[in-house]
Amino acid sequence: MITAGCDVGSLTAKAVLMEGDEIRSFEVIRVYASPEKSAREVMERMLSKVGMKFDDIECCVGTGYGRKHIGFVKGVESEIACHARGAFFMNPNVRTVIDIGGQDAKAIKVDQQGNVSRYVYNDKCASGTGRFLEIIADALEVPLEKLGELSKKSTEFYTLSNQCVIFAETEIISLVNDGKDIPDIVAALHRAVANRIAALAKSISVETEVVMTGGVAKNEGMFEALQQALGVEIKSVPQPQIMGAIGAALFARDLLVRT
Amino acid sequence: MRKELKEYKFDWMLLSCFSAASKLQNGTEKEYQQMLRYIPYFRGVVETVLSTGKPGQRFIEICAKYLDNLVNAKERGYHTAITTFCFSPIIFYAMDIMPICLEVMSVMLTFTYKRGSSDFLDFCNEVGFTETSCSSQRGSLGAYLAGIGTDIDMIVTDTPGVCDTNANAFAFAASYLNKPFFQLDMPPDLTGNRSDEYHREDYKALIAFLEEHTGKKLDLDRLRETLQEAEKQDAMIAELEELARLVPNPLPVTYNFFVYASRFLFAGMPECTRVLEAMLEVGRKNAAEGKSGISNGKEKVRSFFCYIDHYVQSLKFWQMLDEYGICYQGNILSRSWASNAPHVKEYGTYEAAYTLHTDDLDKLIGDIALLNSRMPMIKSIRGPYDAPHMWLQDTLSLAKMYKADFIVYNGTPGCRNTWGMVKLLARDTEKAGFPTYIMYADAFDERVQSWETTRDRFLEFLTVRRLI
Amino acid sequence: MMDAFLHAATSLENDYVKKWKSAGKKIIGYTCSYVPDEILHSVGILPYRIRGYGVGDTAIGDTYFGPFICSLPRCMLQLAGERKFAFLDGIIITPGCDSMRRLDECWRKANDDIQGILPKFHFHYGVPHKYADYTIKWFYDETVRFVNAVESHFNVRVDEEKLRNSIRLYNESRKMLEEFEALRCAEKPPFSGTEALAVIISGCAMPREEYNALLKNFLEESKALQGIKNRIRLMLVGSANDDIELVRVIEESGALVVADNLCFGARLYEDLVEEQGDPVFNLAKRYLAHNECPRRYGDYKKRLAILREKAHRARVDGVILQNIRFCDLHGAENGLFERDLEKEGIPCMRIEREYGPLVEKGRLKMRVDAFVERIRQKRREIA
Amino acid sequence: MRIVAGCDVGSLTSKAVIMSDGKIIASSIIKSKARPWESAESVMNEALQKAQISMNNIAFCVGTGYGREKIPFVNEISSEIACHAKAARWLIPNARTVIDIGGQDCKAIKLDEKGNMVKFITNDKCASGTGRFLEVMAKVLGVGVDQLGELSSKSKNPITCATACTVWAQADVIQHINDGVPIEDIAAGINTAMAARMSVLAGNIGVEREVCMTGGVAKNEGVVQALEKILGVKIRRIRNADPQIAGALGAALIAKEKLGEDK
Ligand SMILES: Nc1ncnc2c1ncn2[C@@H]1O[C@H](COP(=O)(O)OP(=O)(O)O)[C@@H](O)[C@H]1O
Ligand SMILES: Nc1ncnc2c1ncn2[C@@H]1O[C@H](COP(=O)(O)OP(=O)(O)O)[C@@H](O)[C@H]1O
Ligand code: SF4
Ligand code: SF4
Ligand code: SF4
Repeated sequence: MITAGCDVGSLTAKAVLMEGDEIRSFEVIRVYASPEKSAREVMERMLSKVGMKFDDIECCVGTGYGRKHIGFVKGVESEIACHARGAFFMNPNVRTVIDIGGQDAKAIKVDQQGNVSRYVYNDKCASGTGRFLEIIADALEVPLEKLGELSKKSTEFYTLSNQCVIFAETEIISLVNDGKDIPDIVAALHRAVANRIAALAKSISVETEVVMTGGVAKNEGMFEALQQALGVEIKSVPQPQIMGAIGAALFARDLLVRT
Repeated sequence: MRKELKEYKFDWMLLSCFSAASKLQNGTEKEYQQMLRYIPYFRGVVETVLSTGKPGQRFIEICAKYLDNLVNAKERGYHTAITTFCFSPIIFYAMDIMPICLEVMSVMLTFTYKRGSSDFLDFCNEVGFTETSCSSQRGSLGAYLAGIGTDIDMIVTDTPGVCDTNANAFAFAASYLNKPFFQLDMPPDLTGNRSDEYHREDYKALIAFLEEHTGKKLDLDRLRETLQEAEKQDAMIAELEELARLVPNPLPVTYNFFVYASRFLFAGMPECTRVLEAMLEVGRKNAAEGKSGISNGKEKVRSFFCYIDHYVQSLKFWQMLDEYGICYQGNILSRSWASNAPHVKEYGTYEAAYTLHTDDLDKLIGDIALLNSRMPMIKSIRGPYDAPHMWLQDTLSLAKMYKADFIVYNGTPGCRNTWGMVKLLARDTEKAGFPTYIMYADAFDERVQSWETTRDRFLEFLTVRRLI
Repeated sequence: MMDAFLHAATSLENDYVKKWKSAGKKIIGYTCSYVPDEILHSVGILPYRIRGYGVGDTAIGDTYFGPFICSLPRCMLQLAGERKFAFLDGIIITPGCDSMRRLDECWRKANDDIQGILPKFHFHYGVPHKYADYTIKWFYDETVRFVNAVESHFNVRVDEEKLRNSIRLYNESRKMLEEFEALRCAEKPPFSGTEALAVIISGCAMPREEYNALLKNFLEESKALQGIKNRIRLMLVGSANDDIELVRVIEESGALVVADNLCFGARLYEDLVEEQGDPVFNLAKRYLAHNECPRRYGDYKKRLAILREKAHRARVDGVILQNIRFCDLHGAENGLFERDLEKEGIPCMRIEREYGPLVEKGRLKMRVDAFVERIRQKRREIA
Repeated sequence: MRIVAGCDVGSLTSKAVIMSDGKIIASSIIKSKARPWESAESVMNEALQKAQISMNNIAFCVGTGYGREKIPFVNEISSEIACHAKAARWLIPNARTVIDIGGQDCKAIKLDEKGNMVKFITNDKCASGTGRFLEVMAKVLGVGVDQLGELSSKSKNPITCATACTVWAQADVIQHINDGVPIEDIAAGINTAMAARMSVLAGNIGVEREVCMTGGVAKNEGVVQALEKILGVKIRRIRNADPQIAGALGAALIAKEKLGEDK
């Protein structure tokens, strides 16, 4: 049984190909303005990695921000359900999934069967999302992928408390202006975001085991900071960014079995 | 504020729309279509409301009537008072004062204009009011602050002790417009002798204030008449609430709104009674046939709202509920706390309810004071949310009794009061087995969260939690 | 001496608190200035004003409060969650404003998750929003209920004579603070607004006897000082503030804060308590009457008159009207103050800020600078 | 006649203006660098080069902007608000209201007939009324900020833009794009939202004619026109200089005053 999941997010599009319980191929790309185009592109690249064609896929499910606009999928599922499903597939002991993507952060509680029992999104303010980290990385002129590494070198403790992404940018620039070290600033940034997300997760109470998914999980600095803020260990999963797409591929399997 | 808005009296504009809408049903189909073209945005609301038949028709009529009374209040010799939705208008009607209920006016604005009340919301900020305060008063208040509404004689509120942002809006208006102001203050406890006495004394002070500013004495016989009508209405509301317990619920999703809006506008007046009568007719008929009130006849899930509805965008929120077969089991603000209300009987919470003794003139003031202290919000939001008769207890008992499958919170970001404790409430209701959804939208201002996002997130909740 | 005040103003568990605790005595915290200190004082309990000072992040606060809530109570909850108030034996929450009143529930519920952060004694003090015979009666009954609760929980007895003594002691303090106020608005104030705030805050955080002694010395020493001159004289009005840093930032721009109308500020000590008659009743009357904050709806004119009078007495050049974001009470009233004071030719500047670490120093400074420039320009015009 | 200069170091852009004989002889705008002194040096050098003079030729220089305290070469500093007020009078002599929308904040300033600052207000907590908001949105739409104005002039049916927050508004805009809403309608919605926020500030101080707009966003006709519509007054267009350099221009004018060459 060959199924696929296609997750068109706000910043990246992800595709996963599964054969039975095995992940055969996956791909992550930056999104284009049109979700349809992002979806096609990521699928094609993912398929070409293993030399397969679109027709080889028996069923494909879409998820993510742009899911309503992907023409070729047989069904759609919400990101919440997909991230929970993907995480549960990777680690059946998971009870709390924290997904931080580009546009939003979510805390999801999963029961023993892998069903979602409660979830929350980040509050009205957008700080605490991947986008926030990107804007700041941009302002600091450091590559996004380096944030985690940089924060490890931090020696001094600052507090950032500006809620607003845009104003935080100003605040951070003024820290730079004051001659503060970039690693310390990055570490402070991670703590600020992590605290915000910890508050989110704790408001629905955190049960172990905890798994972090979404692109931001690739940032070790954030991973660490979140662990600190939650006060519990976070289990890592390989390729956290594609968890939603894995979930979607699993839903595709259900769909296939049902029909 | 845009210049063109200042050119007309805003309440007169509303009246034109509503009175046009109230005449629709009597014309031919062609006239109907013709008329709708004049009120392009309002159309969605009008069609939704009128599609419910006689109750909707009567509802629109009383809205028009209310606006007509308001616009012409001065000419007809009435005094005018700006007041809030959780203030029972009975006392005003008994004293020839036209109550101008800001929240209802704000809803009407969101119904009629594409931009809703946003210009007026912003105008409040221009004159120094905070943009973080609740949009439900701010919407129409802006028009009064701008001086484009009916002349105001006084400002009266009863939300101190319950909701700051609400009370503060009235206090601000009084200072800004330099008008007489009276506050009924609510002690943190609802029940008990101390609270009863406080409510009574405070209410007497209110009457003294109203007498002073109208130059008329309160006529107890007239008050009795109005209260007798209110008593009749309470009985009818109790019957409607009883009907809502049935599975499927025979009442259409819009009825809750009709009930409480009619009460806020015309409690104790025959206008309200007429709407209730029409609703009962439909409800009884549906119930007898075992029919659901949902348009396509299929009730899939039952929702209970622990706060308010979502008014922006032509009632699309209710259309969505109807479309997905989501039965609307009312909200915390739509319940009556008369002692004959079904939930009061069911749970025996008589001390938290009120009883009218219209045969005893001496008791009238005390009764109406108590009635007022049991108005929506005033009743269950004043103390800690988990105290007896407060938010949690009311939410859970109503959700249970009306067999709701899930609970929804919707408010406005200005609602410090509920936002301060809704996370705690949601934990408890979840624990009690009700999936609970917290909406981040603003009930009156689409600019806070677009309708598309509101809808998508709501439907996502229903799917993820496997409710539909 | 100033050091003692600065210390008390910039720490929660200060040396006085530590000393008090190590003597095995009790401390009760409260959130709002409607609580009669004297009652606690008379039974040997230290009344302590709960603050939000020194918070880093507000993850705990945000867990329970919703997103649209004033940061002051959120910071308080944060500190409670971090066990920074572990020295409190009791707390009193008043429905000062909606954000603050929800601290009651949020603190209790946080205690389910972070055990032991809620003192055993907690009391909800129902303060009316207006002043009338029947509201004083309510407040009196509430105060009696409070007395009973303290008596039974701490196994003490509120003795009438002792209570009278406490009232006298606090009145003494109030009289000294009046003197202090006079010095502060003098032509050449002997201390800065930053220091003044430290003095005032200290009063909420140390035993009254020690406070009075410190204050006495302070006043004497101050009288001998040269005094600060040639500064733009400002009055600070609006939301509660217990952060002396805020005043410091304002004063860095060549201004001097010579008057205030703040909850942690001059409002605390105005009006004496009557010493004749039923002490509990007198306390109820004074506390309900004195505190002119916008939660008393409909009394705007009275408050405007107070501001006007203060502005003249202290010869202020301008007024900074600040409010914490989501504080509608002060925010809206500031709008009215601005309208009415500007009409009388008193320059005003409104700002909205966040309570907590002063991260927006740059933005704040830019505006104070511009405000000071505006006033200087006006002065040049006149000259 | 001595040469004066103004240097405005903002957190996003830095500007310099050099004046002589009451005329602008050179100006320059650069993206701010990590350190304010670097930005200042660099923008000043660029302007000096254009004017073909050196720092020694400058008799007095005033600094402003967020980084004003860290500019090494200035003789004095001044707040941006005062600078914008000063510049506005130079640009539009009868200006009584100045609306300045820059990258991270916006201000409304009221002047008396002599050009003294009577009142001012700046936006506070939320960034959704700033130039940065427009930049973020333009990026989402895949157009330049300088195209927003023109685009919106073509709109027939502007969207209602959720304005509570820049980042959330962005999410909304993406959704509209996905739903196939024409981008001119989105652009118009964005500009109108921006104007609506600004009009509240302006309303706060009370708008009096002439109204002049400074800051980078003044170059966005869409916002300017929407603002005119909401406020119901004409906004005088600045033709004699780039509105974006107003802060630095004001600083230079203050420098001139300091030299005593004015008044
Ligand atoms: N290699 C990386 N290192 C650190 N952070 C990353 C990396 N790749 C992506 N991110 C973070 O992940 C976010 C995107 O997350 P993703 O889950 O792909 O979002 P969405 O599903 O909304 O498109 C980015 O905003 C960025 O903060
Ligand atoms: N050519 C242009 N057309 C339209 N808008 C522009 C243009 N150039 C800049 N802007 C707007 O101006 C803003 C920057 O304004 P600016 O006054 O330079 O800000 P600051 O002084 O705060 O750095 C940008 O965010 C952008 O929205
Ligand atoms: S403060 Fe900033 S991040 Fe927060 S809501 Fe506003 S624009 Fe968004
Ligand atoms: S300002 Fe008023 S309500 Fe707030 S803490 Fe002070 S006294 Fe209490
Ligand atoms: S600052 Fe305002 S909102 Fe905050 S606690 Fe005080 S009165 Fe309440």
